[in-house]
Amino acid sequence: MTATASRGRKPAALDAETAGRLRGYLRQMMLIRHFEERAGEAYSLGLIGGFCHLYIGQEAVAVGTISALRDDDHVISAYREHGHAIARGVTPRAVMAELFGKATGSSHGKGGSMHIFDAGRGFLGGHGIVGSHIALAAGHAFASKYRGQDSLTLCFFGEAAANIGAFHETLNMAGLWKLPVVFVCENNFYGMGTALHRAAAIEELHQRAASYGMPGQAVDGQDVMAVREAMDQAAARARADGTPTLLEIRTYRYVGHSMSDAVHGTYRSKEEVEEHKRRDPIRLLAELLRERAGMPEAEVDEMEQSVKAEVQDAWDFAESSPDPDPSALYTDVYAPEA
Amino acid sequence: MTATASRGRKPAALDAETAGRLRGYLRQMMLIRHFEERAGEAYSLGLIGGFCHLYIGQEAVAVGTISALRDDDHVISAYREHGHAIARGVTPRAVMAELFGKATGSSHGKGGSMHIFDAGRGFLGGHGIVGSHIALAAGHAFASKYRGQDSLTLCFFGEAAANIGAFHETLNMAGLWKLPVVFVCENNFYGMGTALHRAAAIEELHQRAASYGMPGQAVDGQDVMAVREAMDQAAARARADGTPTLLEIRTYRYVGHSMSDAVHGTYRSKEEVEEHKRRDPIRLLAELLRERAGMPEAEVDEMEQSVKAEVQDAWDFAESSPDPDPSALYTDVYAPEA
Amino acid sequence: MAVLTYRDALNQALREEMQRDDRVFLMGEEVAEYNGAYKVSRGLLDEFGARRVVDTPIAELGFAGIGVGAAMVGLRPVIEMMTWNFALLAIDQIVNSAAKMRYMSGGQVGVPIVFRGPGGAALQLAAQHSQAFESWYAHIPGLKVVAPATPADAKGLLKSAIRDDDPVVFIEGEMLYNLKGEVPDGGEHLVPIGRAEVKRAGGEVTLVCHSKTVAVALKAAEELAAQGVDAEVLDLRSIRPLDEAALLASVAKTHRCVVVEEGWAFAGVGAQVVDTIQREIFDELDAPVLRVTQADVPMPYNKHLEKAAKADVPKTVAAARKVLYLE
Amino acid sequence: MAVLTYRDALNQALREEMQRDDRVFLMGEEVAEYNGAYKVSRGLLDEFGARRVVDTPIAELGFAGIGVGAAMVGLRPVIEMMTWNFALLAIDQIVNSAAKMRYMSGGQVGVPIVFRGPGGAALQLAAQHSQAFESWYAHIPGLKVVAPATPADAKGLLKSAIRDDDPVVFIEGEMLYNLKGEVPDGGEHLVPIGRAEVKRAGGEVTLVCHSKTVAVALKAAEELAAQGVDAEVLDLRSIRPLDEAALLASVAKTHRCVVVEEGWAFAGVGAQVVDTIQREIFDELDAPVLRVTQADVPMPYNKHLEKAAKADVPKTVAAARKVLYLE
Ligand SMILES: Cc1ncc(C[n+]2csc(CCOP(=O)(O)OP(=O)(O)O)c2C)c(N)n1
Ligand SMILES: Cc1ncc(C[n+]2csc(CCOP(=O)(O)OP(=O)(O)O)c2C)c(N)n1
Ligand SMILES: [Mg+2]
Ligand SMILES: [Mg+2]
Repeated sequence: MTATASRGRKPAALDAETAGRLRGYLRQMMLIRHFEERAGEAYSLGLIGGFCHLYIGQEAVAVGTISALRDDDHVISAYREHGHAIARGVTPRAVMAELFGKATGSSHGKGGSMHIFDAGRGFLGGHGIVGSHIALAAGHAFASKYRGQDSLTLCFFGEAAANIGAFHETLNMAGLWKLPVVFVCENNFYGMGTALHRAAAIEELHQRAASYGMPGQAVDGQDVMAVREAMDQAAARARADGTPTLLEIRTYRYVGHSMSDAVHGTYRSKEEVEEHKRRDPIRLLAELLRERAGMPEAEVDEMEQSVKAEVQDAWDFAESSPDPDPSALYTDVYAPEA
Repeated sequence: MTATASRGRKPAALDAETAGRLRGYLRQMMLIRHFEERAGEAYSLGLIGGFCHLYIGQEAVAVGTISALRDDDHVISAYREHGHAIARGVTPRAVMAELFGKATGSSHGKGGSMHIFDAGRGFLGGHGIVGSHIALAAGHAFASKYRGQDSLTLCFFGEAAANIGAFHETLNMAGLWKLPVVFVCENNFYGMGTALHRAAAIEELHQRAASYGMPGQAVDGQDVMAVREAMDQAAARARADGTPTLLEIRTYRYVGHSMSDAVHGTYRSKEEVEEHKRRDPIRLLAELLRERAGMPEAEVDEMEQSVKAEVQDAWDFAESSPDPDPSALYTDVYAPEA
Repeated sequence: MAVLTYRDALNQALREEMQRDDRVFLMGEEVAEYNGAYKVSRGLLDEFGARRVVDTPIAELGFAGIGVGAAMVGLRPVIEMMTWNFALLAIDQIVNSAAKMRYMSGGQVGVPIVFRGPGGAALQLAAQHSQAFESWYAHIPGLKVVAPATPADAKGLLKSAIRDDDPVVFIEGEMLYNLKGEVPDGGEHLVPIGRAEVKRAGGEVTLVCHSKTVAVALKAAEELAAQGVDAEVLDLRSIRPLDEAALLASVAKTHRCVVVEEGWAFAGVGAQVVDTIQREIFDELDAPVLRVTQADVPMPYNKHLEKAAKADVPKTVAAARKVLYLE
Repeated sequence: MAVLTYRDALNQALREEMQRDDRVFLMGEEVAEYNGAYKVSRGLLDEFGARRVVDTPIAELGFAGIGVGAAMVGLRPVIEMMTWNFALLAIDQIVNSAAKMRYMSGGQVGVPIVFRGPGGAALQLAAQHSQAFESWYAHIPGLKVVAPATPADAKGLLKSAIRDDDPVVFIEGEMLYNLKGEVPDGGEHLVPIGRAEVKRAGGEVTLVCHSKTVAVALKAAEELAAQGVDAEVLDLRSIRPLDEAALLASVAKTHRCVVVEEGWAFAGVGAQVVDTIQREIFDELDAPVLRVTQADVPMPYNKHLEKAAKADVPKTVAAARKVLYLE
């Protein structure tokens, strides 16, 4: 199960449905990319505070997996989750306003960048302790199964999280009890400044699935179709009988770990980053659509204008939104008295 | 690496050195067995309090592994550690006195059954939180390597501990850094009342070694020679370049989990226990010595008398020893002022 | 009213709430086939099946997190910690996930979960198995913390905890499981969280206690009565929220107070009790508030040392006499 | 005396102690090649190599345990927690292993280890990344807990902690790393653990503080001075052992006290300070001791809410005026 699913496809013309779908992915990926670029800008202007972890370079992972979900599924992520939230349909307005700490933000300004929640869309955070939300994901899946539903939970985490206890304990129980989770290990090869090979005793992390009696697979995370294909198979298994899957999706972040971390120069070279950018998931998909669905260049430009407008609208909305009322300090600690 | 090392041996006569060594093992195993039987008796008489976890049935694991050690190696265990301590040379007097809570006990009466320590013999506990001491073991091994020594650490834990985070985090670091630990997972097929297959997503626990880039092996734990052989190989790897090993040594406890747990009837049947007793490690070794070294029956009887006397002496010593002075309550919290 | 053990009172609470609400389930080590390490869940597997009574591997962090995750989407998990000593491994999920979720999601995601199990010292279990952590959990906004002393309170508080929409840390007394007491009949015996109870009325000194030290305080009050001192025994029952009104009312009446608790002294529950009293009714106090706690050492195994380490009746009587300036 | 930042003072302490004693090593996430998430370990990999400056995977429980294990056999590990929030995952090793080892081994096995890293809130890091846990660790016998406020104390206490034969929880102020101050020269600048320091002498009210709240208290004392009130600022520096003598001496002089701390109120460090004062010098107190703490809520992200949640100068001044019955 180690072969990436993208190999050996021939450059035949895409059918209309597929081409349409892929156009949708392209726009989403462009939206996420542009959103993150502007978030970075807002951070430098002091409009966003705290920690802010951008998703630039990894867009195909969020879009390729989340596009396979149903409304009744759940999504949960770590602190690098803006892209996952947007792919799940949380509005750029709600996400940007949260980053700005505003009352109109998805968590009403109390969560910030690391704690985006949208319960209505089944988007359950935004968590800041590495690995801990992996167990929460299994809990959501436990609840699906408990209720006799065939919904699943999609759980994103970084490759560095595969070395922490919560990963192991959770995957064991998920495998043992067949909990319908798709564990997506986004392997961007670094956890902060630590390269994968300096943190994990084996580099083929998907092989750890064998310890937990579940399928594991390495996937090319810059190829949105490959991601979607692997996700479809994993989702089918999860819905069929709860079988969880560990997908190790290989990708790369083009930016620093957080806003205070340099893009390159400390733990990775400029050349390495440039090398990875050559397989930019957005460009790859745009080229594919051009070659195999005859998408005109102008359409990409249009998409670009449209996502820019959408993000500008989110920015304006966030900027003009009010701060939470001072009384909000004391609410939401406990449920309101009945 | 899953084949147990005991297969395919022919019943040829043992050389004198081997026979002598095995006689030593036999006596040690008988000593541990008898010690534990008397500890159980003392517990029923109220001479021992708290939790008390006996090692009866598993003796070949302790003796087969610990016999391979050098004085400068370290041994660490969980709460079922009387046998490990005795095999390591902690005197039955010191262990029994500790169980009796006496000032002459190995931990001066402050530790009890779960916390036997004998720093002089490199026996570093006796720990009560499942899995946590696995990390301590890696720390001892880290220190060996730090100091440029080729000593190793032998770490005992139950199969149920292989599902907890500390196991995973530690084995990953041990594999990554090549820390000279022999991880001995004593698979007695139950963690309290929970059967292995109800707790672990895979039953071949030694396979988990693959996730950590280290060798793993299943071993017949009722065959002391097989245990010793696997241990020798693991020790050689550890001393050569620090390579850790995960040995899953399959054994069985003939008694309940602790003194309040019935031998059978709740989670395992009488038949199952009886079935396992047919491969009693002490009887197997005595038979082997009879068949292949011509050991006379009388010698076994003599050994039995001698271990009985030794344990009776330990009992008498423990019983007649004083309680710690009341002032001991306040010592050993911090190092004495310099 | 039936006479039940503390254990059976807890068992009844679990059973009734599971009958009442299918969203309630019990998860933990040995809770199902073994009927619980301390037999609190006896018979529940038979009655409710493996869907709702779930044995786990030894993985406190993981199954605590699974409980929190299930609660986030509307189930009402009861997570058994075999003892609270082991919950240190799960404390990240209790403090960083359960306690924070509602707040950091801006009120969107609540965590109606109960973490329960025995706390404090039993007999000769030594340093790693004899710890009382209620002050730790009570330090954390977002959590509620209760620690019942009687079968009636055990049942009534557990039912309230299960029905509560927020995470509740429910600390049982490891030495109390066999304690017998009257328990009001019927499925609606609810003891509200956040309400202390005067377990014995008196006028000259207030003995503040909870969980296992309630029996210590009652016994001390008897001895004090024999010495002519009329002590009131106030059982906090809930540590967070603390029933400040009941506490202050009692001390405003007696003007003297001793706090008796199982845990260590430094920043323990009693320290907060002292802080509250002196802040709110400084002028009512006729003597400093004194505290009886575990000796400031890890718990020793030897039974005499262990006894000397624990809060007990003689120490409580002595402290009460001291705040009354009787010695 | 050189002027150093708090960060560089810590760095010097590490460097000097590593030069002095080969048994000392530093381990944690990003401590080596990255020079530390907060750059406290800058240059140490270059100077001491990968044997003694060790980057770990994200595995707090595991590497804390490896540290404890190494200390048990005579090394002197310094384990960096990237922040104390993540140490909740390792707390079992700190509390159940490090703090208990000497006692439960009957004095045979000590654990000379330092766990260090930033604690408390920085700016807008929200609920999971803004917690002050000193009261938790100080609750535990077997641990020592220190929290320096100045570069000089940071250096002197870290050196003492590394030389100490027992486990020390060393909590740095995440907002203090850039703070500059004079630091005595030379490798033997040691600040003893367990000794508080009067950071400003005064006669009318004692402001008790530690770590980040020392600056708050000093600022408040200035404002109070402008209002004609002469405040003394007592920096605890060590939380466990607590310098009761210094505390009582100051309050016995001023007769009034306010405790200012970053953490939550319930059973916080201040509660223990209050307990100590009222128990020992009840009759010296002219007013109840008041406390300024974080609001009893998880930390919000929004900057205005966050500011309102924190202990600050106006709240401290107001509390001081209140114990002086000025309002
Ligand atoms: C338990 C814990 N330890 C440390 C941290 C600090 N930290 C935040 S992100 C991070 C790196 C995680 O890397 P990875 O899992 O690969 O995810 P990525 O950032 O690459 O998306 C670290 C060490 C934390 N948040 N939680
Ligand atoms: C973290 C933790 N959880 C639970 C317990 C309670 N407990 C003690 S022993 C045990 C079973 C361990 O089984 P295993 O590891 O197979 O070892 P065995 O007892 O069979 O030797 C449990 C659950 C504990 N001591 N620590
Ligand atoms: Mg990564
Ligand atoms: Mg077992």
